[in-house]
Amino acid sequence: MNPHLLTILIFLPLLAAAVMLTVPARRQSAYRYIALVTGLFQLVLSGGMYYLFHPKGAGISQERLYQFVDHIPWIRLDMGGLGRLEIDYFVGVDGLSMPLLFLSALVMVIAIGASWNVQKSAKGYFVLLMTLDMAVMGVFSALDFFLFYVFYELMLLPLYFLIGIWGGVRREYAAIKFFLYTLFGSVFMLLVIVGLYFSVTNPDTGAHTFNMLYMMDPANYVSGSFFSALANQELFSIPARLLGFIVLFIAFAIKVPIVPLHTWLPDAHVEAPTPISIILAGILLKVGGYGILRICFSIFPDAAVQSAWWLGLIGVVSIIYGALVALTQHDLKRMIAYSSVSHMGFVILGMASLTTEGTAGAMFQMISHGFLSAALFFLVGMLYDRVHDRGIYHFRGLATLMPRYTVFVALAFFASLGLPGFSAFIGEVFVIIGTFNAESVNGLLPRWMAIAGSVGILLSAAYFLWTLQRMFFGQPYLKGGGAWSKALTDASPRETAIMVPMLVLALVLGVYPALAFDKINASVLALVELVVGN
Amino acid sequence: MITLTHFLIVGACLFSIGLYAVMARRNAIMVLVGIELMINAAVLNLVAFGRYDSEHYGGQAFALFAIVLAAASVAVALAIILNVYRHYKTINPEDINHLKD
Amino acid sequence: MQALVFYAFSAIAIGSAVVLVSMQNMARALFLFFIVLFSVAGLYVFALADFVAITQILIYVGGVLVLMLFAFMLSNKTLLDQLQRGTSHFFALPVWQALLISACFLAILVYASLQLGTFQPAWMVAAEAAGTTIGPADSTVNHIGIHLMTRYLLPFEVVSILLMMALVGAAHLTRKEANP
Amino acid sequence: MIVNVIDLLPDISERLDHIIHSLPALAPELVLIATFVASILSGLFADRLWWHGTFAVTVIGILLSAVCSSFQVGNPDADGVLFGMVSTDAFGQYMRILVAVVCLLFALFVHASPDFRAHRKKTADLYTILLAVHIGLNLMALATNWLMTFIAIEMVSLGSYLMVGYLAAAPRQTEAAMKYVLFGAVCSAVMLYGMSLLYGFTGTLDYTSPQHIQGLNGTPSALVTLALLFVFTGIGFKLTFVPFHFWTPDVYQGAPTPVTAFLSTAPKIAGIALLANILYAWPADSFAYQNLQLMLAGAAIVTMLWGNLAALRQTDVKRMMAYSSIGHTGFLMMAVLAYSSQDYTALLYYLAVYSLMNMGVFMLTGYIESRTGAVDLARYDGLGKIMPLALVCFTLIMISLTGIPPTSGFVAKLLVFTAVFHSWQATGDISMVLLLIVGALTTVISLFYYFKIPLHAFLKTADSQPEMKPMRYSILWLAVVLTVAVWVLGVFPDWLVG
Amino acid sequence: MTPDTPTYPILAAFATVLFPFIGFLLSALAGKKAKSGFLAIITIALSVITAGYTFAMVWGEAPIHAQWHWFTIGNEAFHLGIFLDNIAVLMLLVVATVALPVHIYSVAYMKGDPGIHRYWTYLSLFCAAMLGLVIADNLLLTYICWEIVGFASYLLIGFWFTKDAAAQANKRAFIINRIGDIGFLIGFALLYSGFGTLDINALFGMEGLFVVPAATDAPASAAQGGLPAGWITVAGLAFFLGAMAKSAQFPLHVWLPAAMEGPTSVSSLIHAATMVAAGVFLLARIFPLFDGTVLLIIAATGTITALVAAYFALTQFDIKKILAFSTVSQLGFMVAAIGIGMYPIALFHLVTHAFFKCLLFLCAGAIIHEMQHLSDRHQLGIDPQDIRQMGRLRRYMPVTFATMLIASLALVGFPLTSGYLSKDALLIHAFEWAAWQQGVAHIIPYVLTFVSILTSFYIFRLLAKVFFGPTVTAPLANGQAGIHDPSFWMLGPMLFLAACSFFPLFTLQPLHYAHAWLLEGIGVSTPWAPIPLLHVAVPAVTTAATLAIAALAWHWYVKGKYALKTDGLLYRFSLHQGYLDSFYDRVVVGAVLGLANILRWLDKHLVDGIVHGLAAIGRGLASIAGWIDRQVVDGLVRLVGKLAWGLGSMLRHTQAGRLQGYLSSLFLIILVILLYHFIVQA
Repeated sequence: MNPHLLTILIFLPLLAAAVMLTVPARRQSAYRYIALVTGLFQLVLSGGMYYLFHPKGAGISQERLYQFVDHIPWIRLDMGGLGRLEIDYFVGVDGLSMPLLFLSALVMVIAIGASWNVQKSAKGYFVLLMTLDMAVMGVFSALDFFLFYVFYELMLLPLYFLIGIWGGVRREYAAIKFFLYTLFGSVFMLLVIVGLYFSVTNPDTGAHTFNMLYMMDPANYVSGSFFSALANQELFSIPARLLGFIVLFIAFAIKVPIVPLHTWLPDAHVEAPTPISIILAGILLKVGGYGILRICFSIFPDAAVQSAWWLGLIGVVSIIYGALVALTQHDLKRMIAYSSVSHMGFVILGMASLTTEGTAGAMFQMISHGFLSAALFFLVGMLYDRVHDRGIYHFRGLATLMPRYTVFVALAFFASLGLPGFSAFIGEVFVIIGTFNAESVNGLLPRWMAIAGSVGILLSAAYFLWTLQRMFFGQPYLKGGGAWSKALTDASPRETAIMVPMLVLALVLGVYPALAFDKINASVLALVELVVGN
Repeated sequence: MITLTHFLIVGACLFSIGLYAVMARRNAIMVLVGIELMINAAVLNLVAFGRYDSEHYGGQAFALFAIVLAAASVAVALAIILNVYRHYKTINPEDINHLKD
Repeated sequence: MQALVFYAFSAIAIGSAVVLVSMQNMARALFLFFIVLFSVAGLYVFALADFVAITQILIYVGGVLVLMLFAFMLSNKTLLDQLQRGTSHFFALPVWQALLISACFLAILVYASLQLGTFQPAWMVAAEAAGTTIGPADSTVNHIGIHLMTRYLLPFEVVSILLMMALVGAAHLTRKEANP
Repeated sequence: MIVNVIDLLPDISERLDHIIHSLPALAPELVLIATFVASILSGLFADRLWWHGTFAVTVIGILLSAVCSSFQVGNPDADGVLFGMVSTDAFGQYMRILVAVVCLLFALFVHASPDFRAHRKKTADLYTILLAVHIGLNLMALATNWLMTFIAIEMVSLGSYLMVGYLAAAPRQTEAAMKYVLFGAVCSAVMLYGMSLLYGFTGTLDYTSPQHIQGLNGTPSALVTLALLFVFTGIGFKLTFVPFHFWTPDVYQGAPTPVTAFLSTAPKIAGIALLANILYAWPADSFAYQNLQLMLAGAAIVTMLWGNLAALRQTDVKRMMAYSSIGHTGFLMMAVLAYSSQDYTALLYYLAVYSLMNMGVFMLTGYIESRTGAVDLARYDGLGKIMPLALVCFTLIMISLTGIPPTSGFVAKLLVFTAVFHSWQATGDISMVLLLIVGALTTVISLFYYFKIPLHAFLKTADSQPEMKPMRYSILWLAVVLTVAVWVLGVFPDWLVG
Repeated sequence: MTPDTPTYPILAAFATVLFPFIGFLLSALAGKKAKSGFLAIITIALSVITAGYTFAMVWGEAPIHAQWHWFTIGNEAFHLGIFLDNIAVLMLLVVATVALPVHIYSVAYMKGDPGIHRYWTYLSLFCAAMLGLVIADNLLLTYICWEIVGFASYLLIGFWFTKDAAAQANKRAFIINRIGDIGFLIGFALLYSGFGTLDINALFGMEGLFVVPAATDAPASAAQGGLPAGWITVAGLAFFLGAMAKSAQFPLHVWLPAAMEGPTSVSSLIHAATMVAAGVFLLARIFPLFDGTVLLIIAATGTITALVAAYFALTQFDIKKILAFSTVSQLGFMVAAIGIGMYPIALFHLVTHAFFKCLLFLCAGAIIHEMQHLSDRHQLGIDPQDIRQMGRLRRYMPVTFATMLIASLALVGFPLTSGYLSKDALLIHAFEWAAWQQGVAHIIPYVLTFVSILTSFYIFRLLAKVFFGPTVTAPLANGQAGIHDPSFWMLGPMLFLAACSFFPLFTLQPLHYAHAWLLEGIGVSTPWAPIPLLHVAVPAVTTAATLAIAALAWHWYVKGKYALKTDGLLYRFSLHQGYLDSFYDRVVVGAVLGLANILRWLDKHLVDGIVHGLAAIGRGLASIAGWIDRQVVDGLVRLVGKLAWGLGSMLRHTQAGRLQGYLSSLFLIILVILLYHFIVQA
């Protein structure tokens, strides 16, 4: 009946890591093959789950509508007067998490492929990568807040080391900056978790609980408790529920990242090795968006509605700000990092609209950005591998030297700037449509936000095309001269094999978005109903 | 009439003088002397209060323990100070500051 | 008369203490410390704690002071030089902060003492009213002995261990290193 | 003048009965006293025959006393034992077990430490001192009487001074010992003065008695504050919270590493227990309680900030850990403030985990120092490649110290946050919120310096290969066990608390 | 698809789009092997056949609509569909018919280019998207094709990507088109939010939500729907913005002259005949949406564009630039026609224009081709597109001259040409409309008439200079040039298009447009009464003016009696295209980049500024310099980090290692607490 597929999916990498630990360090290549096999197995498994996933499984706040559920009691602590601490191992997927799980598996395979040439302590590298893999899978499937938090934090540790040990020149700075930012957000999230724990009881046992689904139902809140909607408690003269929402939002928004909290991202991206950039952009940023939908919106719907205008504003500012800053970058990777800020702004804007179109668009944008940004970072990595330089001004006329590479770059750029036929277009268009709709559907966002957001689409064309023109067109001219032109060989078969599936996926999803929308739809409807409906 | 206050004020004076010695004297042994003065002040307080406690003799008993403990700690402290002297050839706490931020 | 003697003891104790802490000469300072301890022991007697006073003299004068003198002798090779030097600057400038702080403490403690005199704690009033204060006629030694063996049995025993430990430890520290 | 004993003490037989009935409750201490004596004897005689003699006696004694304590966990004796000198309630009994564990780890650590092994005056006396300190710690955790408190604190303090100065092999060790002893003596003198004032206010030394609290309520509040502040100078010295922490970095840095490990754990356990005992001996509506709570909350906030901020600048690992332990003290105080008579789970868990982590950290520090001579962070550069196991364990413990899941450090923090939040909900005391926020904030700050270890060990590379001294791995294995424990207890915290 | 929907036209229309798409896919897969262009030509030829079939089946019949489920968002289903009405099938046919000759022409024209395989790939992609654009049944699909068309245009403009100018031009073209796309996007998003559908038929069809207002002032939102009137106007303007960019309306026209960096065959197909007309097509498609305000703006914009572009065309020396401005100007005519409510006439002009403008470009291409040969052979290093280098070409290239003359006459609207029909229809309706509208609206027809005179001038200037005038190029002058008419593969398409530029294709009555089958098929009733006088006066005046201008041009350029100063303000303004490029570069691009730079600077320094400020307060004046000196990067982390670090340093000072210092600090703190308590409590 329940073959624990999800649990296998989550903990398989841990098993792989354990196996790796037993392999002696001199057998360098064994690690990457183990990792690849694990990644492929996960991909197949998650693909199978994606296929088996029933589109009507809305999930969100009802356990019976989740699929592949594993629900086992985990920690039962008797805390005397504080009651019993109930923590479950509770995982399951719905339309919000299923596509992201598949995306994670895919991006992981790509990252493993991109790590093929890692020589420096390969054992440690792949063990950490596998740990990260496990944490990522866990985050997307955890339904117990405690469990979620554990996985959420567990992601940070491998990343810290992966950036810090295998990164670029200023890797230590970037690693600690990344870590501090995220920890800053998550520590305060912990306080909110504690508050929620005391506010919510399990209706069956009467004990306090970390179960997220119970937290979504206002009936489960203890009357008079801190986060109870009826109690109207305040702290520092801010309503408690709004405060909780803001804290959680900030925690996730750092991950997304939104504009005032984004400065870790360019540094982390620039310093991280290529596979980690891919994972960062492809998966980790999605954790932020996912968290906002799964946790902020679902647990604090009232506060979400209250602050939708501000979220929309943040989204718009992120879109435009990120795009404008991307325009001035001289480092290709940094430019792409800022473009991520801009693109993730659409996710925030779409969510803030709280319409089905906007939310589904935001989900779609996350998926699309997942592999497109992975592709972009992979492309930057290809260039960097060859000449160890990423300066936009240091290259000219690459199209003549590396035609196939140029085709990949051009496709990835155009896909990212929202050319129809590619997935990003669908995401962005429906975010814009949703934002326009918001005024007539729920009146949360004014229409000018949609107009301002669409300016971001324009700007993204500007910086991508500018880069394309600057680096790839014109007569070849390289900063490194002849040595570089020798080093700049066209895409190898391995690289082609990695790039093609991503671009094909972008194309397939762009042409037939129903592949994703069918799975997302029910959950988005349920979520919007949950948030706006009451 | 010698009231409680008299004792307390004498105790307060001794305590403050001890405090001064502790902070100001640049000699570890003199610091110890200052500490003893403070302990004496406390003991004086205890016996002064203890006059009213004929049931448990708490004050006087405490005073006795305090004196004994003071002696023990002086012994330990002096042993340590001697060790310091062996290494530093001084017992001025100001000069013994290798451990610092 | 009694009061006069009390004041005299107090004056000697405080005065010697003041001089003692301001003296550069260690040997003289320790001698003054001896005087302080004696005077305070006298004050204990005034507080009807004769056994404590005796203990004070025995332990402090007999034990602590001698220890200190030894330590001083062992540690200060330039003893003779310093013996020649008298008290120099009474208010040495670098220590004015210490002086200020102790003065403030003195003020606070004196204020507290006066407060305690004004608002005498209820239990003392009750004891005075019931007449259960210790009188000059009470045999404190007897009482203390019995209490040490009953009520204060645990501290008493523990202190014995403590002393043993201190002995072992101090002996260890000062012991010349054994031959390897 | 002959006085009949019966006249003086008409109820002497009841008193003797009481004493005899009280003794079983103190069985662990009695075992320790016996061991104490045995250790002196074995130090004098047995060690010549068998090198491990005193060590074996000590370990057996501590184990026995721990067994005695754990047998007693089931039957707490809330009423005072031995005329209200101590109270062996359930909380105190858990604390005794915890103290025993820490003492045991310390004994093992000392036994494995090459510094002590090389000590020419042997380590037998150290074990003797340890046993006495163990008794003192137990009594500190159980005491309900100012006299007992004072003696217990003095006992622990004196023992600690001796431990710090024990080796006296290097100038710094003696310096640390001197600073420690002088600072400690001053603090205990001040505490004594404070206790004398409290005695004067109330006429009793038993601070759990109603008379005591009545006396405090009847005294002008400024005086109560004065006396409490003085008393807490002594307790604060043991707990190392701000502003009584000044000695800590110097002493932790200077002391032999096993001793530092001991100082950063055992006295804190007992001190926290003492703090909790004192705080919750008084009713919540009394002035003394509120005043004390306010002071402690303020001190906790300042301590967390001070400890963590000051740690940022440190380059010496032990010194850094000293500040870290100051920061953790603040956290522990937060737990104490949120503690109420039944719910000490969070506090207990935090203490246990904290002790394990700190012990582990110092074992690793000691191990690394002994092998490479590295005490400064700069010399940790690139060590991760040379000593992977040690540094991986170090990193894992650092993660736990920071409070990142899935470690027990995280669960401990979570439990404390939970308790504080609950307390805030119950009382509406806004200082609890401040505590929560500062606690969270300092967690982020602490990341900065805790991660200096992996930063230096793994992220940086060394210019030159350090010289490696050969040594036995026993400390390392001990540390590995602790690391595993720290992580396993993080995933399954109910194994500890259940 | 409902059961009674005729299947074959739908299939045929679908096939029309599919063929070029298959061509695109196969070429893309074949890569460098697809040099011959065979695939592309075959597929487009098949398209022409199916398009013709579709046209035959649908023209004059009831519209056909078929759709298939695409995806669902929330409760809204989106469909992929084909909507065939007269407009769609007309456009389908025109696009396919123009595309085929250009394909054939390209075989010879692009021969030997190293990147020719890309050329065919892009061209097929363009054709597929363009054909898809015209038959799409909903705005989302239209938008998708609209963008892909722009993308293909981008690729083709930048076909010679190693040329910097080409790389610049395609970027500019795409970005300006993007501005329009945003307008389009906003427009249909607004419609969706108001009406919950994007289906063109449901919105603008016969029984659509928007009733055809027929150029009345009645706002279209009289139809049911959720959009307030103001937003309807905004939506209309947004769509118009889209059309402006694509159809190169002033001031967004600047990309089109720059786009001449692409191959000339591309210019003829994309930047003259089809893609640029897409804007006009879109406006016609969604015509019912526009209310009076929008229509007036459209009319005004179209008129201004027509005028300005013609004015710029007067002084250009680059043959392709002149034609490009001519295109812009003609597009302005079409847009103005939309603005006066006469979208059938706009479409009519679109169709006629498609043929003759395509032809003009092909001719220009032939000339450039030959000039390039000439330059190469004699190593002259001249710019092959500069008309100052040409002259007397009639001798060498008579057929080319003939076809170009025909196209030019069609452009100026000379009787017997197709251009005459459409332009007259346009001008006459403009006058009638102005009479009906009253007031300043009269400016529009007069300006348009004036522009048609200007048109005559610049095109005759071109002809005179190229084919007759004196030349500075020696080989041309002495008859030794050795250039000739192009080969049959180029001439054939040109002749075909020249045939299409005559009247019989549209009506058998050469002097009056009223019976053109095209207008009958998609005609609309006018709200005003026809003014019979105009139907005679306007053709007469314009024809007369054309003849006069022709004579003037002959006199000035062939005879060399040029009468105007070349350093006048107006002249220079025209020559430099109104300095618009510099304006965009300096002001618009400069502003965006400036803002971006400011933001980057903020990103780097603002938070630092906060750090510095706090630090100054916290640590006193003495250390400000030190703080500023230290180059901090960014971020709150830094702020917190710096503060923490600073505090840590402060705390460090307490830890100086001196025992008595510690004790003093300790007692000082205790004292402070005590004093506080004593003061508060006493």
